[in-house]
Amino acid sequence: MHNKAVKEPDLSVDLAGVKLKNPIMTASGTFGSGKEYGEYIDLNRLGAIVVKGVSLTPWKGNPTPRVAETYGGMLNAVGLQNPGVEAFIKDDLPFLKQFDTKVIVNVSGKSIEEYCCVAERLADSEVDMLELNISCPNIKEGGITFGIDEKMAAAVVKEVRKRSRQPLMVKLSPNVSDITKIAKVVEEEGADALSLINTLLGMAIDTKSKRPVLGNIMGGLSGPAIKPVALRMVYQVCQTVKIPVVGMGGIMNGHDAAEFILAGANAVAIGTANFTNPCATMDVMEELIHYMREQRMENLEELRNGLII
Amino acid sequence: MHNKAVKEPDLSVDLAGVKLKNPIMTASGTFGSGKEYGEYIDLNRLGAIVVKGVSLTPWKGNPTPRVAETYGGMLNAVGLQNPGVEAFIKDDLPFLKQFDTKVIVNVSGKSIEEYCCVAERLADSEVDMLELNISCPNIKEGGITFGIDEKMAAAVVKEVRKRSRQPLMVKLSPNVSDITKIAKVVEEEGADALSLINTLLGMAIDTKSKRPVLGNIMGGLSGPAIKPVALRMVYQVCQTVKIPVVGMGGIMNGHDAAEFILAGANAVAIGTANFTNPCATMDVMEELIHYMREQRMENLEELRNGLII
Amino acid sequence: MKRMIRASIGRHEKIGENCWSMWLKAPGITEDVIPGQFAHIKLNQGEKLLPRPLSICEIDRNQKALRIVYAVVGSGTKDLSRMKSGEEVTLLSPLGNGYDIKATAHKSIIVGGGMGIPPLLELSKQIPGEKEIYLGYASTPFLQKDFEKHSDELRIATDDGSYGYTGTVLDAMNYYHADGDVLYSCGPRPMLQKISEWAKQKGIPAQISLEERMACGIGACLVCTCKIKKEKEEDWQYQRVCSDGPVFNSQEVVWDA
Amino acid sequence: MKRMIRASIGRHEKIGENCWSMWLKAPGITEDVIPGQFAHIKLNQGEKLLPRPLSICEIDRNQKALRIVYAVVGSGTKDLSRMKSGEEVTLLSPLGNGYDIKATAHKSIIVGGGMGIPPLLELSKQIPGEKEIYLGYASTPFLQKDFEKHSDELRIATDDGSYGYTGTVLDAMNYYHADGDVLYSCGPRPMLQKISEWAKQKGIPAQISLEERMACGIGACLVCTCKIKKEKEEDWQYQRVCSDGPVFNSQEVVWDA
Ligand SMILES: Cc1cc2nc3c(=O)[nH]c(=O)nc-3n(C[C@H](O)[C@H](O)[C@H](O)COP(=O)(O)OP(=O)(O)OC[C@H]3O[C@@H](n4cnc5c(N)ncnc54)[C@H](O)[C@@H]3O)c2cc1C
Ligand SMILES: Cc1cc2nc3c(=O)[nH]c(=O)nc-3n(C[C@H](O)[C@H](O)[C@H](O)COP(=O)(O)OP(=O)(O)OC[C@H]3O[C@@H](n4cnc5c(N)ncnc54)[C@H](O)[C@@H]3O)c2cc1C
Ligand SMILES: Cc1cc2nc3c(=O)[nH]c(=O)nc-3n(C[C@H](O)[C@H](O)[C@H](O)COP(=O)(O)O)c2cc1C
Ligand SMILES: Cc1cc2nc3c(=O)[nH]c(=O)nc-3n(C[C@H](O)[C@H](O)[C@H](O)COP(=O)(O)O)c2cc1C
Ligand code: FES
Ligand code: FES
Repeated sequence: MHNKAVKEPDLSVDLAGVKLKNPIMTASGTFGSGKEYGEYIDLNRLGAIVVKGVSLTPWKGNPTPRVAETYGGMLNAVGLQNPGVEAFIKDDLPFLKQFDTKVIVNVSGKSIEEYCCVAERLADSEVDMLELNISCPNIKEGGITFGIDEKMAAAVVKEVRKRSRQPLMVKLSPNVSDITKIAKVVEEEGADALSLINTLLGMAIDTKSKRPVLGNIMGGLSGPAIKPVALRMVYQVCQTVKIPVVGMGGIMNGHDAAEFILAGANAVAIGTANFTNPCATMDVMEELIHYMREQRMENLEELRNGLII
Repeated sequence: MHNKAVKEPDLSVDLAGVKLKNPIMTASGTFGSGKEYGEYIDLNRLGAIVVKGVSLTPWKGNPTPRVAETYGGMLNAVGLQNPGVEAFIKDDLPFLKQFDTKVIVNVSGKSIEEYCCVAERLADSEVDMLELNISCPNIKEGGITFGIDEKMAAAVVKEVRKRSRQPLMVKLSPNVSDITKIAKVVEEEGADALSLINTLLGMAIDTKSKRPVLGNIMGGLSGPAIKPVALRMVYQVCQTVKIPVVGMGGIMNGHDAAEFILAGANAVAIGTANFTNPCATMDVMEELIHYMREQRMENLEELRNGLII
Repeated sequence: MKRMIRASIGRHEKIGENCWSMWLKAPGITEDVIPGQFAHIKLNQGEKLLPRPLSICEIDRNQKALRIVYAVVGSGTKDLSRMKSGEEVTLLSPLGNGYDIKATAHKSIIVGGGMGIPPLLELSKQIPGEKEIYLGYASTPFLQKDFEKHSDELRIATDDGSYGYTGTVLDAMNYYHADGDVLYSCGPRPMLQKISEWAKQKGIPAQISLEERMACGIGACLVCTCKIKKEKEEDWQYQRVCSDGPVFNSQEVVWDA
Repeated sequence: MKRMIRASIGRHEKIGENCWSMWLKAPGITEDVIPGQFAHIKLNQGEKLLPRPLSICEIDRNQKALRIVYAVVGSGTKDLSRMKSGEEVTLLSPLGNGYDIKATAHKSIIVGGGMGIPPLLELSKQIPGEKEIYLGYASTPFLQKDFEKHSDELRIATDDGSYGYTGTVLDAMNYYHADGDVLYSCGPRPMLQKISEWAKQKGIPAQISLEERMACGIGACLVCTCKIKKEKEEDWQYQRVCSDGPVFNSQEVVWDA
C-alpha cells in the first residue's frame, strides 16, 4: 500500500483570510525575527513566521539566568525583551518581507492601551496578521493576567479588535481552570483565530546553590514535556469555537504535528524544537508530508477531520 | 569537606500530628496498597504509605487503554477502580498494619455525602490519616470538579472535616488558574495538611490508528515532565498557607525530593518513579540523606528553610 | 521470585522480517520461570520511563539465560533492537501467572499468532504428551525450526500464502481437523476471540494470553486491566493482565472491549 | 559559516582531575574558526533537548578536526564524558564573535581561569608577537604543556599551592608584574571582574569572554543575555552572549548582575 505513487498532498491553509502555503509556523519568541534561522533553512518554505513579542516601547526583559533545562522541557523567563515596535518596523520587517512567507507579529503590552497602540502602529505596515499575547507568564503586569481572567481577556480583545486592521489571532494561556471559557469569550469579542498554548508556569531549584535556577524565580515551561497538556487544550478548544486554531506546545516531529491537526488545529507552530535542531521546522514539515502520503491524505482538511473517537 | 564524618541527619517529620520517621511517602494510586512493592523494598522504611483511592462502593474504573507514555511522563485514566472501603478494611488494612509505617487512605467520592461516608467508615479503623482526593481528572462526576471550584472545595472539606476522626489532608488539582486560592479556602475550612499536585489533564493521539490513545480520551499526566509545574505550585502554596504540605509530581531522585523540600514541602511522595524502578522510594531516600550530609544539614527543617531567594 | 536485575545482553540477532531474538543473562530469574510469564524490560538510557513487557520465549537454565523474541513496533522496541551484546538492560521478572500446564492431558493444541508466538516456545518445550502446534504469520515465519523440535505436528499458516497453509491459523486448524484435550494460545485479540469460540464449540478448555499496555507490571497501578466474568455470567470485573494474567481461561474473558 | 553537522568523535581522553579532551571531526567548520568561538554540542541520545556550549580549544585544519576540553559539572557533560571514539554528536559551530586579535600589539597578556582556559589555547597559537600567559587553577593544572609551546612566559597559579604560584591568577599577575599592550581573558565571572579592574587601572584594553546559560546558541531566543553599557555611561542594555559575545570589551560590561 505504501509503495503506490501518491501525489504530493496539498498543505495550504486559510487562516482567517491569511493564506499560508503550509501549516508550519514558528512559535513566537523562539525564532527571533527569522534572520538567525535563515542561515540554516530557507525561510521561503515556512507557512508563516511569528516573530517575538513586540511592545510599544523597548523592554529590557528579566535578569539572568533566563533558562533552565528540565526533563523533556525547558523553563524560560526572558520577560519579552524587545526593542519596541518602531525598531521592529525599521530593522526587522524589511528583512522579513524579502521572503515569500506570511509575517505574524506577536503583540505585547502592559495595559489595553499599550496593546492597542502597537496594533495601530502596525496597521499600515506590511504585517499579515497580529497575534495578541495575553498569556506571557514572565511579566508582572499585563501578559498572563489578561489571559486567565475572562473579563480582562474580553476587554483587551474587544478594544484591540476595533483598532487593528489585520486579522487578529489571540494567544491563550494554559494556566487556567477551563481554557474553553476563555476561548469562547475571546471568540465572541471578535478574535479571528486562536493560538495555544503559551508556556505553563514552572520553577526549578538548584540544589547545589539552593537558589531558584531562574533569576526571575519562575518561568514558562515549554517543550515535549507539555505536549499532552497542549494537545488536550487544542482538542477542547477546537470542540468549542468556530474560528481557526493554531496548535503548539512540544512539537518535535511530523507525528506530533499530525496529532495537533487531528485534534482540530488548522496550523501548528514549532518553538523549543528549534533550539534542539535549527532545521526543526523543515524536518517537521517533511515528516508531516510523509505521514500524509502514507495515510493517502490529499489535503489538510482530510487530516483535520480524521480523528476517530 | 565531604570527607569529614557527619552524623546521620534526622529525617523525622510531624505531619499534622502524624509522626513520620522520614518524609518519603508513596503517591496514591501508584503503589496499590503496598503488597506488590513489598516484594522489592522493606515497607517498614517508608515514612508513610498512601494507598490508592478508596470509595464507598466498588468502582469499576475506565475502559482500556488506560495508559499512554509521553515524553518524560505518562498519561493515566484508571478512573479510580477500587473495590470499595469495606474491601479495603477487610483485605488491605490488616496487611498494611503489619508494618511500622503510617497508613494514609486516599478518599474518593462523587458527592459530598459519599466522601463523608468513606471518612466515617474509616473513623474507627487503624488508618493514620485521610487524604481527600478532590483532584482526580479521570472521573466524570466529583473528583476534579471539587478541586477547581473554590466553593465546592470549601463545601466538601468543611463537611468531611466535621465527620472524620483522623487528620485530614486535602489533595489539590494543578488544573487551576491560581492554586493558592484553593489552598487558602481549604485551609480555612479546617484541612490539617495539603498534598499536591495531582495529575495535569492531558491527551495523546495515536497517528497510526488516528484515535486517542486512552480509552477515556483524556487522562492525567504525571512523571518528571510535570515536575517544574509541581514545584512552582508547592512553592506558591507554601508561601500562602501555614498547614504542612506534601509535595509530589515527577520526583525521580533525591535531588528532586530536595527541591520540593527547599520549596517548602514538609514531606514528599513518589508516584510514577515506582513504575520505572520499584525501589525508587528507597533510592530517593538514600540520595536525599546523601545530599543532606553533603550539605551538612542535621534535620529536615534546616533543608526546608534552606532556600535562598 | 520476582526480581529486578541488570541483565547483560548475550546473542542478539535479527531472525526474521522485523523480528529480533535476544538472549539475556538473568541469574536468579531463570530458576523459576513458568512458560507464559514475561519480563518487564527497561533500557538504561533514553528518555523513556516505562519498561516494555516482553514474553519469555525460552529459558536456558544451564546458562542462566532467558530469550526474548520481539518485533519493532515503536520507539521502545526500536531502541532495544539497537542494543549490542555486552550492554545491559534492567529486567523485572518473572512477571504474570503463566500457563497452567495440564500434565495429565493426552494431547495439547498450541496456537500462536504473530508476536504471540514467542512464549509458546518454552511452553512447547515443557508440555508433556502429544503436541499439535499451529502458528500463524502475516508472511515469512520465524522460530519455525525451534518449534519443530518440540512438536508432534507443526502447521504453519500465512496470510499471504508465502509459506504453509494460505489463510488464518483458525482456517488451518479447521482444515487439518485440530484436536486435543486442552488448548493454549497467544496472539492478537481478534484471533484469540475466534480461537476461544472454536474451543468452546469443541468443548476444549483453552488458556489464552492477553496483551494490554502496562506501567508497573506488578499489579499495583491498575492500568493493564481486562474484563473478566464473575461467577454470575452477566457481570464482569476488571482484572490485571500483568498479575492476574496474562493467561486467562478463555471462557471468562469478555470480548466487547 | 555556521553549520550543523554530525561530527564523529576522535581521540577522547581524561587529561586532568575532572577534565576531558575530545577531538571532533568537523569538516566545513574548522575552515573559518576564530579563537574564542564555541560549539553548541548535542548528544544524539538521552532525554536532553538543549545543546551544551563548549569553547573551541584548538583546531587542526589538516585533519579538519577541532578540540574541546571540558569539565563534568552536570548530567550533560557527564553523558558527553561517556561517549566513545567513533560515536557521533551533533555540532552547531562556529558560534559567537571570538576574540578580535590585535595584530599590531607588541605584547599580549593572556589570562585564563579554570574551565575558561581552553579557548585561550587556540588564541595563543594565533596571536602574533610576544605572549605572557597566566593560567589559574583550583589545583592540578591541565593543558599546561600545550600552552608552553605558544608562550614566551607561562605563569601558573593554583589556589591550593599544589603547583606554581600559590594564590589567584591576579595575585600571580601582580607578583610577576604582568604587562602588555592588550589583554585577553576567559574564566569565572568574579575573576573576569577583577581582571577588568586591573586592566582599567593599567590602561590596558581587555577582551573578556563571558558565560551564560543558552538555548538556541545563535541569537534568536534572548535567554543568554548580559548587561552591556550603552554609549551614555549610565544606561545599559542586555546583549546576547551567544552572538554579540561571548567576547566583550571589558569596560563595557556591567558587573552588578
Ligand atoms: C504480557 C505481554 C507480553 C508481550 N510479549 C511480547 C513478545 O514476546 N514479543 C513482542 O514483540 N511483543 C510482545 N508484547 C508487546 C510489546 O510489549 C509491545 O510491542 C511493546 O511494548 C511496544 O513498545 P514500543 O515502545 O516499541 O511501542 P510504542 O507504541 O512506542 O509504545 C508506547 C507504549 O505502549 C505500549 N505498547 C505498545 N504496544 C503494546 C502492546 N502490543 N502490548 C502492550 N503494550 C504495548 C508500550 O509498552 C509503551 O508503554 C507483549 C505485551 C505484553 C503485555
Ligand atoms: C560560550 C561558552 C563556552 C564554554 N566553554 C566551556 C569549555 O570550553 N569547557 C567547559 O568545561 N565548559 C565550558 N562552558 C560551560 C559549559 O557550557 C557548561 O559546563 C555545560 O553546559 C554544563 O552542562 P551540564 O549538562 O553538564 O550541566 P548542568 O548544570 O546539568 O546543565 C544544566 C543547564 O545549564 C547550562 N549550564 C550549566 N553550567 C553552565 C555554564 N557554566 N555556562 C553555560 N551554561 C551552563 C547547561 O548548558 C544546561 O542547559 C562554556 C559555556 C559557554 C557559555
Ligand atoms: C525562549 C522562549 C521565548 C518565548 N517568547 C514568547 C513571546 O515573546 N511571545 C509569546 O506569545 N510566546 C512566547 N513563547 C512561547 C512559545 O511561543 C510557545 O507558545 C511555547 O514555547 C510552547 O511551544 P513549544 O513547546 O514548541 O516551545 C516563548 C517560548 C520560549 C521557549
Ligand atoms: C496510575 C496512577 C494512578 C493514580 N491514582 C490516583 C488516585 O487514586 N488518587 C489520587 O489522589 N491520585 C492518584 N494519582 C496521582 C498521583 O498520586 C500523583 O499525584 C501524580 O501521579 C503526580 O506524582 P508523580 O509524578 O510522582 O507520579 C495516580 C497517578 C497515577 C500515575
Ligand atoms: S501494569 Fe500496573 S497493574 Fe498491571
Ligand atoms: S542562546 Fe539564544 S540568544 Fe543566545
